Amino acid sequence: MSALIEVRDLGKRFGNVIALQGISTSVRSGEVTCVLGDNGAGKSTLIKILAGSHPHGEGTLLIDDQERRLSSPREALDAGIATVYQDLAVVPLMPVWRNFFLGSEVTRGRGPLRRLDVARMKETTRTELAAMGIDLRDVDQPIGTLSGGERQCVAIARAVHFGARVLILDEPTAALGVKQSGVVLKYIAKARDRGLGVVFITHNPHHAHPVGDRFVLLRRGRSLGDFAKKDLPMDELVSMMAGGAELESLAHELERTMGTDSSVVSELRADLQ
Amino acid sequence: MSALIEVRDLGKRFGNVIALQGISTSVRSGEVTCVLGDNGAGKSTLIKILAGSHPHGEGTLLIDDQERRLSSPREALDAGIATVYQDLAVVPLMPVWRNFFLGSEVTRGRGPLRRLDVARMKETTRTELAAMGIDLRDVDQPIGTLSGGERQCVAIARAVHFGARVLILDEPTAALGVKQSGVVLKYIAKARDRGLGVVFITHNPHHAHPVGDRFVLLRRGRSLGDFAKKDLPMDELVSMMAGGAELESLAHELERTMGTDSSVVSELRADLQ
Amino acid sequence: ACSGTGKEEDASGTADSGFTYAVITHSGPGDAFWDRVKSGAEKAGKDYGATVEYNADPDPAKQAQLIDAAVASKSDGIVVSMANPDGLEESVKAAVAAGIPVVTINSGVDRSAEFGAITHIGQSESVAGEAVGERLKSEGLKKAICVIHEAGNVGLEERCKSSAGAFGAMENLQVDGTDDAAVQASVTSKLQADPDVDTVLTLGGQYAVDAVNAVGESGSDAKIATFDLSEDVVSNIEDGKILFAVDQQPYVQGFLGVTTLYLKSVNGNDVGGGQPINSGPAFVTKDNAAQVAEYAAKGTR
Amino acid sequence: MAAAVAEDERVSGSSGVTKVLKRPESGAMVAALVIFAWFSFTTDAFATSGGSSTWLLGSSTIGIMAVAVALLMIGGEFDLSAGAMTGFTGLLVGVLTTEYGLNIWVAILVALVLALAVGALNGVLVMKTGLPSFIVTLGTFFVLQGVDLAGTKALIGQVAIQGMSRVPFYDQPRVLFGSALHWGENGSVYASVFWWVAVTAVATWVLMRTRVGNWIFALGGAQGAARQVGVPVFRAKVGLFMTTAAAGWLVGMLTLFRTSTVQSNTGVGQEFIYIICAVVGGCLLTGGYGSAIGAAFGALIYGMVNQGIVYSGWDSNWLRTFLGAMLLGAVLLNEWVRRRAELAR
Amino acid sequence: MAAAVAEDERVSGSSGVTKVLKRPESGAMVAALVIFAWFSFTTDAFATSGGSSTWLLGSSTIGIMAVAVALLMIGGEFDLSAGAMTGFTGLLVGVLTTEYGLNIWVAILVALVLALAVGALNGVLVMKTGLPSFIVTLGTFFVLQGVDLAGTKALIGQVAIQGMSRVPFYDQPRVLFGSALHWGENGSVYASVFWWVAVTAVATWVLMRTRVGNWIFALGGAQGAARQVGVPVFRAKVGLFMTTAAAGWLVGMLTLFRTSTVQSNTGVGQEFIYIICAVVGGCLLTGGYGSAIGAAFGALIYGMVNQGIVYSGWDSNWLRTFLGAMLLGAVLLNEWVRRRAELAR
Ligand SMILES: Nc1ncnc2c1ncn2[C@@H]1O[C@H](COP(=O)(O)OP(=O)(O)OP(=O)(O)O)[C@@H](O)[C@H]1O
Ligand SMILES: Nc1ncnc2c1ncn2[C@@H]1O[C@H](COP(=O)(O)OP(=O)(O)OP(=O)(O)O)[C@@H](O)[C@H]1O
Ligand SMILES: [Mg+2]
Ligand SMILES: [Mg+2]
Repeated sequence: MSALIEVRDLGKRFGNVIALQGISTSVRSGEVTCVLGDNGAGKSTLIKILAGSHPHGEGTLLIDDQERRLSSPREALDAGIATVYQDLAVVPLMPVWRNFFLGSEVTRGRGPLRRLDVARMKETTRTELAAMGIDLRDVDQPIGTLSGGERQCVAIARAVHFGARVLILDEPTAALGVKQSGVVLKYIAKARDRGLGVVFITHNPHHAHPVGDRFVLLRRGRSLGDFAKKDLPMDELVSMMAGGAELESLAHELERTMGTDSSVVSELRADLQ
Repeated sequence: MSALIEVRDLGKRFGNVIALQGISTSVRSGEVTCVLGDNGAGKSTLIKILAGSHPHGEGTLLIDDQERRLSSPREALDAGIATVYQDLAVVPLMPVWRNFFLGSEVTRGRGPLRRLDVARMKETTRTELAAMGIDLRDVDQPIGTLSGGERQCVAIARAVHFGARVLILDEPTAALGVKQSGVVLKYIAKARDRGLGVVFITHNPHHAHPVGDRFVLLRRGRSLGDFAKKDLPMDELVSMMAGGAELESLAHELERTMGTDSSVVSELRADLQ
Repeated sequence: ACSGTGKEEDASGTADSGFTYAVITHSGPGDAFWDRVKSGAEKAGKDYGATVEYNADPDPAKQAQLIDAAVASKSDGIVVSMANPDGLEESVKAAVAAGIPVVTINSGVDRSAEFGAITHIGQSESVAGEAVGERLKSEGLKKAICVIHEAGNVGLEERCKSSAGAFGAMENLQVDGTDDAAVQASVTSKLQADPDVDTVLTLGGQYAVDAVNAVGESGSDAKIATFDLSEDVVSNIEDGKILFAVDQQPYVQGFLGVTTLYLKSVNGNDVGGGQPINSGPAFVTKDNAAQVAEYAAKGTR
Repeated sequence: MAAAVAEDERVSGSSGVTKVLKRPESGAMVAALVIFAWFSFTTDAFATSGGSSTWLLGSSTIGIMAVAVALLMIGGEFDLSAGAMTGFTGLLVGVLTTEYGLNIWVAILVALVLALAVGALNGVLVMKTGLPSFIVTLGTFFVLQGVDLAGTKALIGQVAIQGMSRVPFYDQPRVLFGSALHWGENGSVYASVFWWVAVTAVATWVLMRTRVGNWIFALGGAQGAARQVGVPVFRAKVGLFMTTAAAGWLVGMLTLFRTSTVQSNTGVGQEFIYIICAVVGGCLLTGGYGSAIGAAFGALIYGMVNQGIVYSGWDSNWLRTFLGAMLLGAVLLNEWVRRRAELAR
Repeated sequence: MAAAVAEDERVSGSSGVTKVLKRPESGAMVAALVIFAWFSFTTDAFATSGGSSTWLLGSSTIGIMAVAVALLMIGGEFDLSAGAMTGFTGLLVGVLTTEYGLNIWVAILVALVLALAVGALNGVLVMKTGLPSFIVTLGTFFVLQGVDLAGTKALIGQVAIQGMSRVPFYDQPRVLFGSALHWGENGSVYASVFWWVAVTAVATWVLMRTRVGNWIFALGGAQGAARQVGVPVFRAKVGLFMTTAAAGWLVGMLTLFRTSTVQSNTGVGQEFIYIICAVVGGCLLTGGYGSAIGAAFGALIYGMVNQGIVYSGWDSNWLRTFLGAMLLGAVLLNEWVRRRAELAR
């Protein structure tokens, strides 16, 4: 089966800052591609290119085997790519339900009487959020007054609701509690089962490994490789993410401060094995 | 030893939204108080009251056994309370080093010739960030162009650098990679050892348990209790955070989608035992 | 009503006659010429024990609204300056139809009778402009600039246009009248750029003083003439730095306007007998400057 | 977790009244009422049929522009050329008909097309160059102002249109733009008042009930985010600038056909009045928040104060001072009402 | 991880030149140069000693205000009363000395104190009410405008100060505010030019090298964040408004003592010119970004264009059109330079 999205030797620079260089990977239907890497490695930049938010610099971007250069998120959305941005892309002063449907509003009536179907949009927003375990007091409150995690859930619910063929999630679980994180992982699994291609960014190998099918590792803007799940067991993934040796020394240090029985340390140790 | 900060029956409402109600806890020198809870439980709101960013509604707030009502973050800072906000409190267009020292600038010279000690501030910024494992290309670049995690690290490094007696951290590790998270946990342990009182908010029980001394659990704006570490083993903490029964059913569901061998599921299961 | 803010020596005035007159002009805020019209009208009101309500707006649509407002509040008479008669036609006719006596002043002489006004007092800017143009020509001057301190003001444009008509080679110079530094700089620039210019005509006393500074600075020996008076203009005329000033006697226009209405109210008189009444123009030169200096200092000439 | 059907325990009761008072326009409404009451009691003529005609008329043209400018402002942009545009279109029709004998309807259409073109130019320049609209439209404002003055003078030799009423078919568009309904003793409701109401109604409908309205709020609130979720930012912004230009054209026609004249400086300096009215009506200067009704009420406040001062017979030298004090009072009241509503239980 | 001492591989080389070009004012500098070159070549008198005196003079008073307004704008606020303030202080000194015979130095001091008080009032109102400064200072602007006109009229019976030069000791402050250095054929550099340079230098120092400067950037960039890290937001903002008022006083004195007269509408309408100059000089309207030098260059551009058009002998009816086109050109060039610099390797 051919790839929904494929990138070859992709690069991007901001002024004299080289944010990405020589990245190659692909997103396939029914697969979850995890993008992993340190802070500032360039994950969000890669995602923004796929989502049409930044045009890419060098390299080629293929969508459905056609060479493309996305110049606006609208183009990406029209190609069936829905994205949850790390900075969430919400309009703080607007009510939750308007944010949820922004750019994809539901209308009824025709011609000059074509108008927003407010009741239906509110209802959908409420139920989609409730399904994620968020029961909002009022979908009419400005989204800027929601807590960080609540906002995150709105963004995820929106992308899942409108995601057609590819779903891109940039650190969706970062601000979330254990329960909500579980729900998001479930969503990812469901989307994959429905045949969507999913791109999932996270710092948490425990979140990445169970749902991921392939893993792209970035470091300082370069790719360390594109691995299939079978080639990359959990422990190897963890050590690659944290950079082996450094992690070892960190565990040492923490051991001194916290004692060997500390679970951070034992967790780290376990990961290193 | 008396508490650095003590709150009794604290409450806060925004218009007709009741964000907090009847919260009591304390922050002691050399102790880490963890605040845990679901998304939207009111953790950030509590923290903002302690940091002087919101005045509190009902209840009393004692700092050094004196009843206080903080009306500005300056007052909190002057009382030795440094905070890392979840939304980071940085000025996007300003260079990294100016953000780092904002409000506590280092100057040299006297009288009308008193001026910023730019070289020293830049140097300090660079070294403090390098100590967290962030090597910036250029401390002169606007902080708005940093990655989410890099920005988070700047905010943490700043609070640690200026923290005098109390250090408050609102989900500092959310956007961080494994390595940087470890560094932050180390910082927290170090600060505690130096005799600071630390308030630490996180969704990750694996981060909270090893460093925490007491645990405040919030749910829907109310306190579920204030526990000492010895009264709250890890597994109980996890199940309280996620709400026992719900977690159980989630594990079930995930098991169906991902198979029993999935590590998310086994992790959940382990936590539930 | 708190009219009569000008300095009045006789605070007593006459007993209140109970009349209210509206004076509505096309002045912009703070215009020195119209300030004297206002002073004249208010003095007349005080003398006759009548209330004078002065309002102004350079936009004909808004000026028309002010007339409508005077009709709605049942004024005993309206004094109006018609810089743009077309714009006021409807409102003035409505006022006349409502039985309110109307007197036109300053501009709009040729439409005054048609709209049903009792009479017209003063002459249009064009009469004064022509007189200035001819006088400059007779002084043997060759090339002039006319300094317009408010872009698109109908009255100012009219002054320049008719001066140019009578004079010949006259060019408009648009300046920013709210910034004296800019006025002075622009006039200096113009004089430097075109050394043939031997005459500067300004349209307000204030700008004549700026022009005096500019001429001094540019090293040109251009002559300066101006519309309207002020204390500083008079002293500059006495010093020979300004050739002459044309005085349309705005105070007279305001005073006579109200007087005409008052006579109509108390005695049914139609002053002027259907003919316009002239209020000027008078030229103030070195010869007669001393006589007007005192009044200019009081702000009544 | 089951959706909470019952009242959420974390929300204390909130009545319907506070909900209304929370709307952006609520403060302006209250302020308008207070000002109306004040002038009605202190002056004789203000609340009569004749008196109210004058301030309704004065408010109407400003109100139409204020509503359009409010839409633009909610969308995060300014248009400083809006005032000069009213003069430009009026002059254009005047020159084309009185000087060149063009059919009056054709002239009106030409003016509309040119206005839309200028609006589109504004929008395209803003979007393509990334310059703030404040600067771009200021440029257009200056250019238009010069064209109004020099162009008119060059073509007809004077700075005001004269003899408009002798143009053939003058009466036809006059019915649409310049006529009045008479009522009461000497009251007249001009066509512009009806246009004002219509424009406000349509703008409110668009803003609250259509997709485009949703986009406008998003554009002003967070343009980047709007772009990321696929709002056609470019088209929407250009459309907003064109709407403002069209409103300028409408007001130009209303002025021309009521007074039968336009001057080369008509509308200059008004651009800020429109912005003021929008802000008094509850729009945020930074965009993303506001309402069309609010802007209409802002214009009503401005119009009432302006005429009310005249009816009060206060010395016109102090006009600006009174105006400033009253506007400040109105926005303070406005803010106070909204805060109260937000803190209300 | 060791700090990277060697060149970071993720940064491609960047020269010193692009670093300079990245500054907010770079574009305005280039635009000023281009405009200077243009008028120098196309007109005879522009670059002569006499010619340059005039445009320096015209730029200087606007420049002083533009720099102060730029500081305020970087701090995230507007001051629309800045223009009227220049007239207010000038009139005050004129009235106090010519009419009430107050000692001229005392009068100057009284004017400064009153100006600062108005500035403080602006600041306190903005901070206490939470209203946008655009609206609050617009209110003060209207109030001042009325006071300028009606107050002057009531006190001295006319609308402009007369006979200032006969006031005792008039020559003393005149040396400070109104004198000129002569050079070249007929060039004169006025005191206001020196003041302009001094104000720009001090403002730049404050902005770039002091704590307060750091706060100003933060206030405009993210007031909430600034407050959270302990910046004294209230004091800093009020201080900024007082600075602008003080600049207004300075320009009032410069005008009064050079032309020996002030009129009641002096400065009205100038407030936007200041904002324009600041924006042309690279300040963001939304605050948080800009420079004092940039604003000074913005004023220089405005002054040069204004006078250059006169030197070119173009029909001055088109003045506004030329001005608009040139300003637009200048900001476009400005933007282009800055973008180039940002994309430069
Ligand atoms: N607009 C920009 N201008 C300049 N540099 C930028 C810009 N956007 C991103 N960068 C730089 O590119 C690098 C990659 O950023 P990116 O946001 O992609 O990192 P990330 O992998 O998502 O990190 P995190 O895990 O912390 O979110 C960062 O070092 C950042 O400083
Ligand atoms: N300014 C405000 N106006 C109205 N409601 C608010 C405001 N700030 C917070 N809230 C509400 O208060 C509740 C608590 O918010 P808070 O940010 O404290 O949650 P939190 O525990 O920090 O959640 P998270 O883990 O997602 O960050 C939320 O439901 C939010 O909607
Ligand atoms: Mg990222
Ligand atoms: Mg939070």
